[in-house]
Amino acid sequence: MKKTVQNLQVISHRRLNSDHVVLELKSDEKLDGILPGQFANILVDGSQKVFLRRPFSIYLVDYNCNTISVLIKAIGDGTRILSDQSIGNQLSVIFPLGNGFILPATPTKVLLVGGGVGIAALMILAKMLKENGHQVVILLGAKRIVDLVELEEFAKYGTVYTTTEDGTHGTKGYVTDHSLFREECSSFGKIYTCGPEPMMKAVARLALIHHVNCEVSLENTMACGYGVCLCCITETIDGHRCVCTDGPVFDIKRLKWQI
Amino acid sequence: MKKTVQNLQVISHRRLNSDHVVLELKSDEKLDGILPGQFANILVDGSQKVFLRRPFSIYLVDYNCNTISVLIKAIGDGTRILSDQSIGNQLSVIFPLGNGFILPATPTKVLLVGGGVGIAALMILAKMLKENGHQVVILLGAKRIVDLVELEEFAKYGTVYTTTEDGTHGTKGYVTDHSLFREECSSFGKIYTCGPEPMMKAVARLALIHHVNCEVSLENTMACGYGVCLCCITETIDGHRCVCTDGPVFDIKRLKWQI
Amino acid sequence: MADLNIDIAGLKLKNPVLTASGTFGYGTEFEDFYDINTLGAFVVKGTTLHARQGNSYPRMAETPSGMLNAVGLQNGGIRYFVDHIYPKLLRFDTNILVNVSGSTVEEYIACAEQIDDLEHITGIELNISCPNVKEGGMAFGTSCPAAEAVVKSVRKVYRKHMMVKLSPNVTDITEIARVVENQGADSISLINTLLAMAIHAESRKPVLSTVTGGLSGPAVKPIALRMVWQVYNSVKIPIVGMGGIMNATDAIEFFLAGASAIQVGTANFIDPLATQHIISGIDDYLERHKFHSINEIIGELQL
Amino acid sequence: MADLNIDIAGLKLKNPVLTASGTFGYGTEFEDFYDINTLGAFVVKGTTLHARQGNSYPRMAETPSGMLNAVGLQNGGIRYFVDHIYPKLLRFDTNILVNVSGSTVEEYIACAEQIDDLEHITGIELNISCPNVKEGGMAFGTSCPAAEAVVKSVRKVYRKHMMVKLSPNVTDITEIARVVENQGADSISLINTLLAMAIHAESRKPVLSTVTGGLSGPAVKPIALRMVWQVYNSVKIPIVGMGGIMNATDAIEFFLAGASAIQVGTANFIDPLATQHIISGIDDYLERHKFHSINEIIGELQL
Ligand SMILES: Cc1cc2nc3c(=O)[nH]c(=O)nc-3n(C[C@H](O)[C@H](O)[C@H](O)COP(=O)(O)OP(=O)(O)OC[C@H]3O[C@@H](n4cnc5c(N)ncnc54)[C@H](O)[C@@H]3O)c2cc1C
Ligand SMILES: Cc1cc2nc3c(=O)[nH]c(=O)nc-3n(C[C@H](O)[C@H](O)[C@H](O)COP(=O)(O)OP(=O)(O)OC[C@H]3O[C@@H](n4cnc5c(N)ncnc54)[C@H](O)[C@@H]3O)c2cc1C
Ligand SMILES: Cc1cc2nc3c(=O)[nH]c(=O)nc-3n(C[C@H](O)[C@H](O)[C@H](O)COP(=O)(O)O)c2cc1C
Ligand SMILES: Cc1cc2nc3c(=O)[nH]c(=O)nc-3n(C[C@H](O)[C@H](O)[C@H](O)COP(=O)(O)O)c2cc1C
Ligand code: FES
Ligand code: FES
Repeated sequence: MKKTVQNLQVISHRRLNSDHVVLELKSDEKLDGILPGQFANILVDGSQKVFLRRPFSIYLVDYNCNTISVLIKAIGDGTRILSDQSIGNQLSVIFPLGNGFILPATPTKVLLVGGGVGIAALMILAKMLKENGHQVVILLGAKRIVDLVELEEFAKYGTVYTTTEDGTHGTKGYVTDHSLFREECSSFGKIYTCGPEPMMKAVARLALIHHVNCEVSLENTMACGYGVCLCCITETIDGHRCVCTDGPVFDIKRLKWQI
Repeated sequence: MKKTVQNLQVISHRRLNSDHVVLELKSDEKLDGILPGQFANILVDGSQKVFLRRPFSIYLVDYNCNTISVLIKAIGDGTRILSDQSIGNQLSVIFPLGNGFILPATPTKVLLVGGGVGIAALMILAKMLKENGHQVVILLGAKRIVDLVELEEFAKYGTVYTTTEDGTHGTKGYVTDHSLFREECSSFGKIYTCGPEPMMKAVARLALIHHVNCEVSLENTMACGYGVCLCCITETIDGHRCVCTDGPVFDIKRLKWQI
Repeated sequence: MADLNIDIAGLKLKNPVLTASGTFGYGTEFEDFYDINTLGAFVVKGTTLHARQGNSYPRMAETPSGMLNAVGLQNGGIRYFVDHIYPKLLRFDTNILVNVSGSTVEEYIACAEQIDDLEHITGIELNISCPNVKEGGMAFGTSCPAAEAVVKSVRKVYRKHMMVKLSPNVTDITEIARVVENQGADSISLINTLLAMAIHAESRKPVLSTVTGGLSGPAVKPIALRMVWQVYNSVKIPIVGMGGIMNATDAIEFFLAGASAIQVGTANFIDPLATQHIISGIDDYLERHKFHSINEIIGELQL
Repeated sequence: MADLNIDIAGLKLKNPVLTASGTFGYGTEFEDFYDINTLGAFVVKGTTLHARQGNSYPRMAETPSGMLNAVGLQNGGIRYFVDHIYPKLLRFDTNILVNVSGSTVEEYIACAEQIDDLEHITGIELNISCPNVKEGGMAFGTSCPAAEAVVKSVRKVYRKHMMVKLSPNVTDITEIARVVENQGADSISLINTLLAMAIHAESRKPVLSTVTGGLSGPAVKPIALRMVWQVYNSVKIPIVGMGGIMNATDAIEFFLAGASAIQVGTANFIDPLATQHIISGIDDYLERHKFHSINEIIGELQL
């Protein structure tokens, strides 16, 4: 789909816990072809403290209702104001932005590793992978059980495993401490990961060791979101590349990560 | 009452017409001794377009409930946002500010002339004049009938006359075209006026001609509202004086108006 | 519909709305959003003789009603521009200016010479005001002799419209403006960003990798307006104003202060359609106030 | 409770929070709101040798995240201050600085001489940076020889703490800072307001009677921070930072950039209690980060 600026209407507001909400935003126009991993840049209108738009992964798309959903974790002024939107409000949204994950060409067993709010980029991916006949395994990590959200939704699209740092759900430890990596890492045709950078680097390291293809979805501070300000660069083997247009999804082999 | 900064809660929101509302704001503390003509400086929190507070006359005070009311006409960003406040919201308010009108020492027949949103400063004045045994005549002017608000409320405290520029209510013309000025101007012991500057100047001219004492309540662009920025000056016979502390009420004899 | 045509020292624009360098890529990025031929002109990203990687991440900080950037002129160099970008610009039917920067006068000259050969490029915007590079850049725009040297030299090799973009980081902008005028600039654009800084209190680190960066957005508008007005009262060549323009009202303020045209920068990030709203808003204003042409309000501040 | 005491070249403050001249009247206006003895110091309004009416109305314009003022040093003159204001200040138990301005070096000297005799005034803040007066004012702060002349002369007659307040309207603030240091200033405060302008598009008139005015508030914070950091790296005398400080986080940023104390200006208008929240917020920050004293974070920006 071509990128557009639209006023989308908040048509549902689902609070997952004290700081996570899912907003469903409706367009007046027909949506088509949004790729998993693409994002939306949302204007926090009229707030004194928030000048620039805020980027969010597209969490789900409903082509029948022409809606996109975003999962928002409130961490600062912008995300807090967006989390408090009422149904009926209009939000100015630029979407879809970025490149998106690449799906395997043939039926494949794939692993999705999400941490924190990075799971937002993985839901639509899990759904599309399943729809395309791939075998999906999902590993979600969090600090504590309360930070694990949407497990049931993920379970619709694959087998879900979890880790928590305090052991209150699933395996105790980081995602990379999970037995999946020790016991069946090489059995995956591809690993997709999104979450805090240290987590993604740890996953990328294991993927490299086990010779598994791996794509990561990066975060970055963005001014425009569509490739004109050159503020959101990351170091790649081809030099500085914009996360908003060349990414947010990168094959780990392109990144100059010290891993 | 000493000036304070308080978070007041919106406890009632009364819409008078498309662009006028009366907000009633409740304090947790006991209110005392607010003078008619004093004002409140209200913070429009978090809006990108409104940086400074906005001043509003104190419209009414309820010492039993510890509330003050303000009558707001939406003309720009600040007044629009304040007009849209919901019940329960907190507003940061500095009050009471300014000097206030001086009430006659002995029972007197007085004339209050209000135009536009200037009527806001006159309600509490009318009430206190009546409570102090004065005979109150109120003349309110507007462009059209829809701009005349709160006539019944004013009628509680005195005889109400009106003028409209298009003749849709009361006498056709400006307030100074009303027969009160031709026929009984000298019968008033004092005239109080608040409204657009041209109106106040016309009223002041007639007051001077008929040798009637006259106080006017001025508007001005204000940064602080309590005498420290020196932005809100008006020319007086004593030089530049701050409208927020030396005023907003001035005896017309102190002003250097060309009338 | 009022007449929005404007002639800037021979540069004929269908309307006075341009986009600012570094905020509009090469124009192509906006094609999904609107037909960019509707613009009076657009200014492509800062171009240098040699390819530049730009500064390290982070390059951006949000500030009250504004932002800092420290991009540092990331670009492929003039050869890359000529070979790979220019061909893509041929399809546009509006004025295109190339923003040119350099670390030495020689680099400016070499770059301008190559642009002089490009038929479809209507002019250059000589950037003597970039605060985000270690050498050259802003230094050329904050000293009269340096500004004189670079403008004079480029004038010798560049024959089409030469707009010179001034730095606001100076004691007296009129001094530099006069130097630039005397050395043959066709027009002056201002302001570039203000040198500024952001600190992250919790981590006790600067937000930008370069410590300081350039401030843009509505926060700087009052400073930009003042400078446009000062320069308007000091030189005869036309002025292109910018700095915090978000909407048509802002644009009108710049025209009244003396700008013959305006550039829209940071606003593109907030609203990719900003220029389109500004163009129609200017028209509305002129009609509402019964002006026939944009020319009737330029410099018409009522004192 | 962390140790907030700070010694600014002999000026001992119970905490590093001051109020900025022109935004705090003579202190007395704040007594309804809080006990102003809680402040490290306060700076009274700009005082001149002769009484000044200030500029005509309108003197104020709201701008994005800021405001313009064109007060123009309205004050009763130094004699009026000595006779009528000073006696009222005797009851305060905190440091009081008088902000001094002049149109000529002689005026500065005459004014400073009279303040030197006032026991209860701890120091002066020499304002060589007011953009809102026709003569003198900012001119002294935007040229090195002029700054040198005024600071040198006042130093000869004024024996207590002499803080010199710099103008941000310069190409290189470190140049002026070094001159001021060399001429015997005890400390440097910055920034004063940035020369700026607002236009009312509908009426096509300038908003201010003086056309231009001084920009203050959060909009200027990134510029102020940058200048404090530059000056910190150029002089040895202590720096008092200001410009858009609204809360404790902003204040911390200035300390990290190199300010030994800060002044709160425009924030007083938005929240008369701003200084109180800032003092307690600084304490919270220090405790949270396990610092014992404010001295541990001054200039401690981690590069
Ligand atoms: C491509 C992309 C997709 C994203 N998808 C989602 C999503 O689906 N759901 C979601 O909740 N969030 C997502 N984010 C992150 C989200 O954009 C930020 O949380 C948001 O911009 C913060 O805005 P704020 O005003 O609330 O916080 P601010 O007040 O701007 O910042 C609060 C604190 O967080 C830090 N911070 C701000 N942005 C980031 C960042 N991007 N990375 C690390 N630290 C940061 C700041 O330095 C500050 O300390 C995504 C970001 C990107 C770039
Ligand atoms: C002492 C005092 C008492 C007041 N009492 C009341 C009251 O009881 N009820 C009420 O509704 N309003 C009152 N006002 C006026 C009110 O403060 C302004 O309407 C308000 O500040 C406008 O804010 P805004 O953000 O909505 O408009 P802005 O966006 O600031 O301005 C909108 C337009 O109105 C113009 N404007 C702004 N303020 C004024 C002004 N003070 N005078 C003339 N033009 C102005 C601007 O130039 C602009 O063109 C009072 C003002 C003062 C000084
Ligand atoms: C991200 C970014 C990149 C910029 N790059 C350039 C550049 O390459 N060359 C240049 O002359 N100006 C550059 N500028 C400055 C703008 O062109 C403009 O002068 C400035 O941002 C002020 O206008 P604004 O407030 O409308 O953005 C850049 C500005 C931003 C925000
Ligand atoms: C209304 C107003 C009046 C001012 N008057 C003076 C003054 O008399 N002397 C002076 O040195 N600075 C004066 N200033 C400048 C402030 O002291 C301060 O340097 C500036 O406002 C920046 O700080 P802020 O952003 O916190 O306000 C004034 C500022 C304002 C807003
Ligand atoms: S955010 Fe502007 S280029 Fe990526
Ligand atoms: S508004 Fe500040 S002195 Fe009146």
